[in-house]
Amino acid sequence: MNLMDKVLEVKDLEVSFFTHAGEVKAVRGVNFEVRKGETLAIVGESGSGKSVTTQSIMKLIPMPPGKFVGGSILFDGEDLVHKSDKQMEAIRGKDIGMIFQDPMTSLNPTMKVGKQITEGLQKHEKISQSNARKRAIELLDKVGIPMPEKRINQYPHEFSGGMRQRAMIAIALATKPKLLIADEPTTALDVTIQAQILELMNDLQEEMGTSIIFITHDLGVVANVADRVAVMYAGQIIETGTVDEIFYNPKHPYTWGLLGSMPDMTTEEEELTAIPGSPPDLVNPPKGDAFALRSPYAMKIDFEYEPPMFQVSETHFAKTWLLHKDAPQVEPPEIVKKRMVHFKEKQGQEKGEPNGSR
Amino acid sequence: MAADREKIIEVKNLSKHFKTGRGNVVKAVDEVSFNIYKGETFGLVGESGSGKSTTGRTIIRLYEASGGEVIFKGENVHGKKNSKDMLKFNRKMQMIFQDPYASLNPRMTVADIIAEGIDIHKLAKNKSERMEKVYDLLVTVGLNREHASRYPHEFSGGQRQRIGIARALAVDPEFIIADEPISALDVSIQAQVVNLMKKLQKEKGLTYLFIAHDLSMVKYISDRIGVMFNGKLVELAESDELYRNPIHPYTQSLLTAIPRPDPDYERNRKRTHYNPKDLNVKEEDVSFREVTPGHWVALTDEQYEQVVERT
Amino acid sequence: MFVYILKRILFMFISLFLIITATFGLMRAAPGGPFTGEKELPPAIKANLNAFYGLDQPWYMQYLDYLTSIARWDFGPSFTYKGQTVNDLINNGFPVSFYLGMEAILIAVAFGILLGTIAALKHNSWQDYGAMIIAVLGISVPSFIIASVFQYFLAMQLGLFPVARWDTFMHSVLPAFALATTPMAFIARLTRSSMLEVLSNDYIRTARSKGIGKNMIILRHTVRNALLPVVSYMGPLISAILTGSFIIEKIFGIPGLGMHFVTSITNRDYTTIMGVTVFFSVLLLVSILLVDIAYGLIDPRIKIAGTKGD
Amino acid sequence: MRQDELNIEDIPKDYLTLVDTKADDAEKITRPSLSFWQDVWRRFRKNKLALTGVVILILLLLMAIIGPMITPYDYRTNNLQAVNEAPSAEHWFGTDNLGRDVFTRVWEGARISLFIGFSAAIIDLFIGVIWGGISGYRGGRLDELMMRAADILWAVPYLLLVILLMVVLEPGLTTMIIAMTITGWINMARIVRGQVLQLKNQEFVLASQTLGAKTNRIMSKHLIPNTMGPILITMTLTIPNAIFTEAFLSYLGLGVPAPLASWGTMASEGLPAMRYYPWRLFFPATFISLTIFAFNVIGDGMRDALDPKLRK
Amino acid sequence: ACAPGGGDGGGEGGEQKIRVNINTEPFSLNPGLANDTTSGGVLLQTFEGLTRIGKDGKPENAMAKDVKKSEDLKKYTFTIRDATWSNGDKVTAQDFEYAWKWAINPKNEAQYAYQLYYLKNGESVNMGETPVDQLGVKAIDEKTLEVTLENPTPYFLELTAFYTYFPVNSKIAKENPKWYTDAGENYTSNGPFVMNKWAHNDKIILKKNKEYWDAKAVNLEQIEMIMVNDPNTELSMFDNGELDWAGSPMGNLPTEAIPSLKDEKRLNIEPIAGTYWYKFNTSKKPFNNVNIRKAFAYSINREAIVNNITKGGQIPGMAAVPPTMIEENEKGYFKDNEVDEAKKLLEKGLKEEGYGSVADLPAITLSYNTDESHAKVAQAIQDMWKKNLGVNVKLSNAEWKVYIDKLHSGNYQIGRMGWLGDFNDPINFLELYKEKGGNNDTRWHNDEFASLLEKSATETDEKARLKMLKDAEEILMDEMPIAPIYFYTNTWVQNENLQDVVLSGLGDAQFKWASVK
Ligand SMILES: Nc1ncnc2c1ncn2[C@@H]1O[C@H](COP(=O)(O)OP(=O)(O)OP(=O)(O)O)[C@@H](O)[C@H]1O
Ligand SMILES: Nc1ncnc2c1ncn2[C@@H]1O[C@H](COP(=O)(O)OP(=O)(O)OP(=O)(O)O)[C@@H](O)[C@H]1O
Ligand SMILES: [Mg+2]
Ligand SMILES: [Mg+2]
Repeated sequence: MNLMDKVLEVKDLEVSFFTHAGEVKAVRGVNFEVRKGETLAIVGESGSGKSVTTQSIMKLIPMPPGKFVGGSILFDGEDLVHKSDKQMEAIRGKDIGMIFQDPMTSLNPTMKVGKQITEGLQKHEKISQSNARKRAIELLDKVGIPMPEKRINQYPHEFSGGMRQRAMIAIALATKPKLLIADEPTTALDVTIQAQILELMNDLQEEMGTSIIFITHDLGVVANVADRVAVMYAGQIIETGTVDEIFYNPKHPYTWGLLGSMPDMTTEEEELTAIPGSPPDLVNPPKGDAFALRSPYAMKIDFEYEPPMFQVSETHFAKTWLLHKDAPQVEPPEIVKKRMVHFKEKQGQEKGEPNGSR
Repeated sequence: MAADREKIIEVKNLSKHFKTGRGNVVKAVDEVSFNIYKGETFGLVGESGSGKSTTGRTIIRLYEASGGEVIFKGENVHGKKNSKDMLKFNRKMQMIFQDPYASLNPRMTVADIIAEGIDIHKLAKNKSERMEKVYDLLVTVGLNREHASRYPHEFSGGQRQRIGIARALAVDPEFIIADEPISALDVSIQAQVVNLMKKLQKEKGLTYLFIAHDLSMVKYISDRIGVMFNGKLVELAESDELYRNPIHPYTQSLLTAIPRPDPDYERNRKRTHYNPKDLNVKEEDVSFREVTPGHWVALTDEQYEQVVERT
Repeated sequence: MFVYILKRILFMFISLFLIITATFGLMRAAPGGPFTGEKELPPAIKANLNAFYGLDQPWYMQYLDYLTSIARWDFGPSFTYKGQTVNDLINNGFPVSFYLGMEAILIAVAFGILLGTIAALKHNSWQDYGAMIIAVLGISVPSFIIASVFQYFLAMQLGLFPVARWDTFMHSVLPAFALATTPMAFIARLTRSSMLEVLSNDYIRTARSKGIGKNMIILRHTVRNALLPVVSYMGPLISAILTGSFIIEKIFGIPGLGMHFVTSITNRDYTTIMGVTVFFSVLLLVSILLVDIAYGLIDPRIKIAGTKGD
Repeated sequence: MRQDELNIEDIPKDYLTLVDTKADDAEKITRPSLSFWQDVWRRFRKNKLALTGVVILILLLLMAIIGPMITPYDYRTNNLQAVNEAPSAEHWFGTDNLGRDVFTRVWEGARISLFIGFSAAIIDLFIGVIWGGISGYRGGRLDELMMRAADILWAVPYLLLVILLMVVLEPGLTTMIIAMTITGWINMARIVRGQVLQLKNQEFVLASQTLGAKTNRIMSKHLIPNTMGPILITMTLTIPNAIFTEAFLSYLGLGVPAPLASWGTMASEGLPAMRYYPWRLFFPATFISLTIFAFNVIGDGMRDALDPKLRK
Repeated sequence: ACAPGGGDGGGEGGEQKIRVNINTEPFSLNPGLANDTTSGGVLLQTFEGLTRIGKDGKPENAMAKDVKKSEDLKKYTFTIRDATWSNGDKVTAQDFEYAWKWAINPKNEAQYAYQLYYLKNGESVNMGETPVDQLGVKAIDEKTLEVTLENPTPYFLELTAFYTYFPVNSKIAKENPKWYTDAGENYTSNGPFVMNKWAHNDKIILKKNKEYWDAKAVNLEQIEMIMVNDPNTELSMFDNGELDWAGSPMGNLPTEAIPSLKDEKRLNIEPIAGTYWYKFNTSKKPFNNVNIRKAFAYSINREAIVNNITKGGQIPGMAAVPPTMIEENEKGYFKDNEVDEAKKLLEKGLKEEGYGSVADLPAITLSYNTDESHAKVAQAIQDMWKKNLGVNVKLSNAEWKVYIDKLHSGNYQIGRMGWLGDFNDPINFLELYKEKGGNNDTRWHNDEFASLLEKSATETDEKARLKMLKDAEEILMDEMPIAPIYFYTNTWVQNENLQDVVLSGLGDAQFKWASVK
């Protein structure tokens, strides 16, 4: 892949919130990049810093209490961290669009939907009222909302959840951004509507060549949309790789836990492999490997030293001591083992027919 | 095979209509009938707003039914009852709520939350017995004694949901309605709750009405599943049967929409869309009928014949 | 909607009836009558007066009389001001009170919202604390002290405004401000807290993500939503400002209606008490209804009819 | 990062052995256990402004107790030879129109005003919360009935009510508190009702209902504790209101009889003297403002400290 | 009134216009209906009775050109002067007859009808027992008015200057019964000024009456009477040049301002016919005892009160009738602040009533109607009684009507009251205590006192009559059902260019002769 294709590069990003309780280290040294036209999925449990990371890119973190502690965010080669609010206003909505988690609360309840779509357009493009309106109708139509001429004059509460989320997508796409950040866009929706929206985003991406950062903790959704996956835990990326590598050859015990906890339609009576316990406190992050306390594969070193990113393949990295050459060979859970077998088979096939992505 | 099992709940033609402004009526639940047998898990799925929660809440009488009846162990729940009967009923039937944040009072300790049922039903003779019960319940749901004096905000979602379960268990219910107990949880901790519910069912012989819109989880936990659409029950079958042989087009679309953590599968997935308008079916023509034993579907006569022919 | 308003109007009549009844009862139970004075009137004169005003009738007849005449919006002659009817008093006084009240409400709303908005936007900065101190002063210093302070400093020392009376617009400035300070302070506090709440809403983030500038966001996205609590405060405020203007009217010598609200009671001017109470009650009830309707207009989610029970 | 100190290539063997993590450990909460109120207090303490408010209030209360004792004067003995004297070493806050020491009277008045402020707030709180709570929770007809009753009470001329009370009851603190209570609670009831309407469909309330809880329990355990924020804000407004209503009622003859005077009375009496003897207005008015300032910042602080959104 | 600074701005370059404050809306500007000082203050400028209180404080002929009294002082024959109403109509004897009969007619709501009870059959007509035409007033012809009285009333010519005795333009009043509710064509008057505008609750504008018979004497072209019922505002407006007069008799000065006004030598003080007193409820223990009453009355330091509290030049009151009526009363019947005597009296009284000592005396309640200045005086006296007698006194105040009700029903121990003379004669003060009921809240009665007053009514000899009244007053002061505190004064500041405003002993202001320099 061509290095020039990088749309976004996040380096050693550290973001903290300074609260009454102390410094919440929400993002603790995150590195990733997004290339043109690809979809990067970020997964991880609630509170692991997914939203903070992506909102940092847009500089939408409330400051105070939020603060950039370190690192840089290179967008088109420019560091966003040091940009002023005014400068960011020109980038937000134009070059980077964002879809938020909760369609129920992310739209202004007292503003007509059409207005909410055209607002950003009118800000970034010199466009007349009536043209903006036309564009809004087009956009609503494109995201699959019937009778858009009528719908633009309605208020969000007159839309169903799915429709609201589509309206959000229309808002984000209105200015054809280079990078689209979708923060759990389907979590609140039911599966049928979720599927519709995923299809829609896929179509739009193909049409416009947008890069997407897609946040979710639903691995099913990830499997559907992602080219590459980053798994976050306690403010850090603990594993990253192509979608196949993460799903069929995961290396981090947390990723194993994630995969194990989702039944698929074939899962029978056996117990689901739950990840026990609760996420670590980010005010006093645990020493060593943050996941150690909840991991059945914890080693003594995990409680002392933070693991480095071990490279598994050209595209696959994982942050666990288990990958150390001297570490004991552990048995991943059954489900994961099955997946690994599948991966080996796949790799075998791929040698025959290279570059077998979609 | 179902006939000889003991019915714990019979829902007969249950309706719940809400009056909204301008004289409109929302038929949130419209003539729904089903039975739940002792010891089983009955899953209820359907799209958002299809009336699942309303069904559950009407069964436990958080809402008064607009029509039909709910018979719990032979007694009509919605019959006129004095407060003593209601109390007894409240002990036998309990509910676990969707939102682990909204369903625990942020200003009460975990012990007080769990003991609320004990206090209301006076199940403990004294303070120490009450606390013993609370500790037992905490252990039952996989938490520990120290958690009793803490406040909900100190817990993660999964832990909170388990506290909610402990609260429901405190009064020793026989039947629990779980209204999307996992939807608001992060996938990685959903399993915690589901495992716990299964374990409790085994140990205490509980019966569940499990409401969700995610078929994969429902299928995993349920014995039988009902599918709701727009206030009506459109299909009901044993879970394997429903998965193998979905008949109603909505069920089909639901099943094909479930994303799986499997990129290869996802790449090749074909989704069936369901739009009731496409089908051109008049609502009056549709009735709920048994296609194969234990498998019920809302169909018109015509469709029914087609289906019967197929099988 | 229409049916709802009709229903509310029906309720208004019931409330009004109860208010009239309660006021009548209280009024008659209060010691002293309209003709009680230092020098007790000769019995003959008292009897004449009672006959003249119908006070010699049994109480229920008087009560029915009041009810029927109130139904005709005829409040009868004033006991105190001979030859003037209560309707005259209201017709003369209300426009003045209304003008003053509206000016005060305008000031209170405009400055209150401004102050509250600034405080919310500069949360925990000196602007916030400054606005907060102004608000606290406004709440803790009652209007009559403010009025005297204004009068002394702004009118007498600086000569910016006339000291008192009701004539030109300039005459209305000081009383309106004096009347407005407390509600202004309260509105500022309300606005601040609801603004803070609105600013923490997800849709503000959405707006920012579109690249909308700070000021635009406030203008388009927050004010309208933050206004709801202010609007719900408006109902009681309107009536409070109109009835509470007594002291301000007294200090500034303004011929408003607020004065009658108090003097009619101290004079035991029965007809005026009833008339003014009925008038203000109607005002209160109507403004509460209007506020409820305005609610629906400001927030499209609220269907006014759907607010009560199910 | 610690691994710098560690030679990745050569990690001691025993470091790379699995250890048994107990399931119990996984559920461990690393934060120290704080009760809800401890937590509130912890956050409240961080709020400098609110703490200032507490300090001011404590000082005021303290002075109300000892203030009158630290001067050689009492609050009522006249000294017609020394009327309206400006503040001096002898009379720190000057004297009033009967030659009484304003300092002594201010602190004597503090007792009344603070007592009135507190008790009015507490009583209004009590009635308002119960009335608004029941009205909001029960809803329907009862709600309509209760709120209309409040409207009516609000519309009936207050002065008439007070005059009648004056006849029926002996003047004094109790009567005054009754008089203030008649309409004082209405605001509170309205606010609480609004909150309860929002809260009553929360799942934790429903949960309590399914457990068979009665209105009483739901109100006291669930609804009211969760309305504390707005209740506190309303209370901070009740207090100044009470202080001046007291002055008004005393003026009408319903309250504490002269020569006892509250801050409100002293301020009202001092007002006409503003141009000539400003200290007679300045001191009581300042202390009223200080009290209200203190209550406001404490209220704000409490609200922030109680806000579940800020709690994580 | 030669004050440096202040009160300038007034009549703008000698223009004959002034602005005064009358506090409130007058209750009625129909002389027959008026019953308050505000109305009186306006009517005095616009109407004119048979007599007018002259610059010297004595009644002089006004509408009457000539008065003839009968021997027994029971019949008065007035000859009406050639005068016209402001619309040009003639003022006739019928206008007087009409006005008086209208006011006494029980069908009309005249509260002050009792002011006409001096006329023959006055009371019985008002009670509806006698037909109205039996009232002792008769217009013999256009110019002759014959008045018959019930009793010889030596001060009758004072009364005819009072507004209830003013005439009314009968032609208009008959046609238009609501003539008095607004300024305009129908509102005609016969005094030096005529009402030009009446903005209710706001202001009244009087213009010089061109038709007035003595128009030559009238200098002012316009009087603007505003209604601002706040003493501070009134003074502020005056200081700001928005008023030419602030303070009594039409308005009020803030007490707190008086010392500084005095220091600036701007303040005018004039005693008036009014007494501020405390009433004892003689029907209740312990004030059924005369010695206790006296003890309380003697132990008040009136000097201190008027100097330090009221400060308006009031005169310490040791008598009931103000010195404007009986000059010697400035000295009074007892000594001010006589503490030793008071103590003795108290001891004696307590013994008589069976109290062991002061400590056994239950706390006394001193009542007053809600008012800043009453409160101050009450607090001072409370302190004096405490210090001088060792008596514990509780204060109790109430809203005016409630207070009146309390006093009238005898539900008090000591109560404040004041009396301002209606007409310039001591009887007006003394007759308040003549009977047990009515206005006599003290419930005190003394046969000798009553019979002295009775006899004075028929006494035609002025000197003898005065002696009787003084004797009566002495009894009153000896029995002490009331403790006088001080005699009222008028205090005001005025534009230094305004001159010749005449204040009567009753405290009324007349602008007839006034002018702006
Ligand atoms: N405004 C804030 N103040 C304090 N802490 C914050 C704030 N916003 C986020 N955090 C903390 O930062 C951490 C990361 O939060 P973030 O929202 O990024 O999680 P997430 O991975 O997006 O979770 P979810 O899946 O629930 O959206 C959390 O511990 C959260 O408590
Ligand atoms: N109290 C209410 N008043 C009016 N309408 C209501 C009320 N409660 C629910 N509804 C309506 O009834 C319908 C069914 O709602 P319900 O909550 O039962 O759906 P659900 O299947 O549980 O949806 P979800 O999956 O989103 O929880 C919806 O259209 C909803 O808007
Ligand atoms: Mg997030
Ligand atoms: Mg639901």
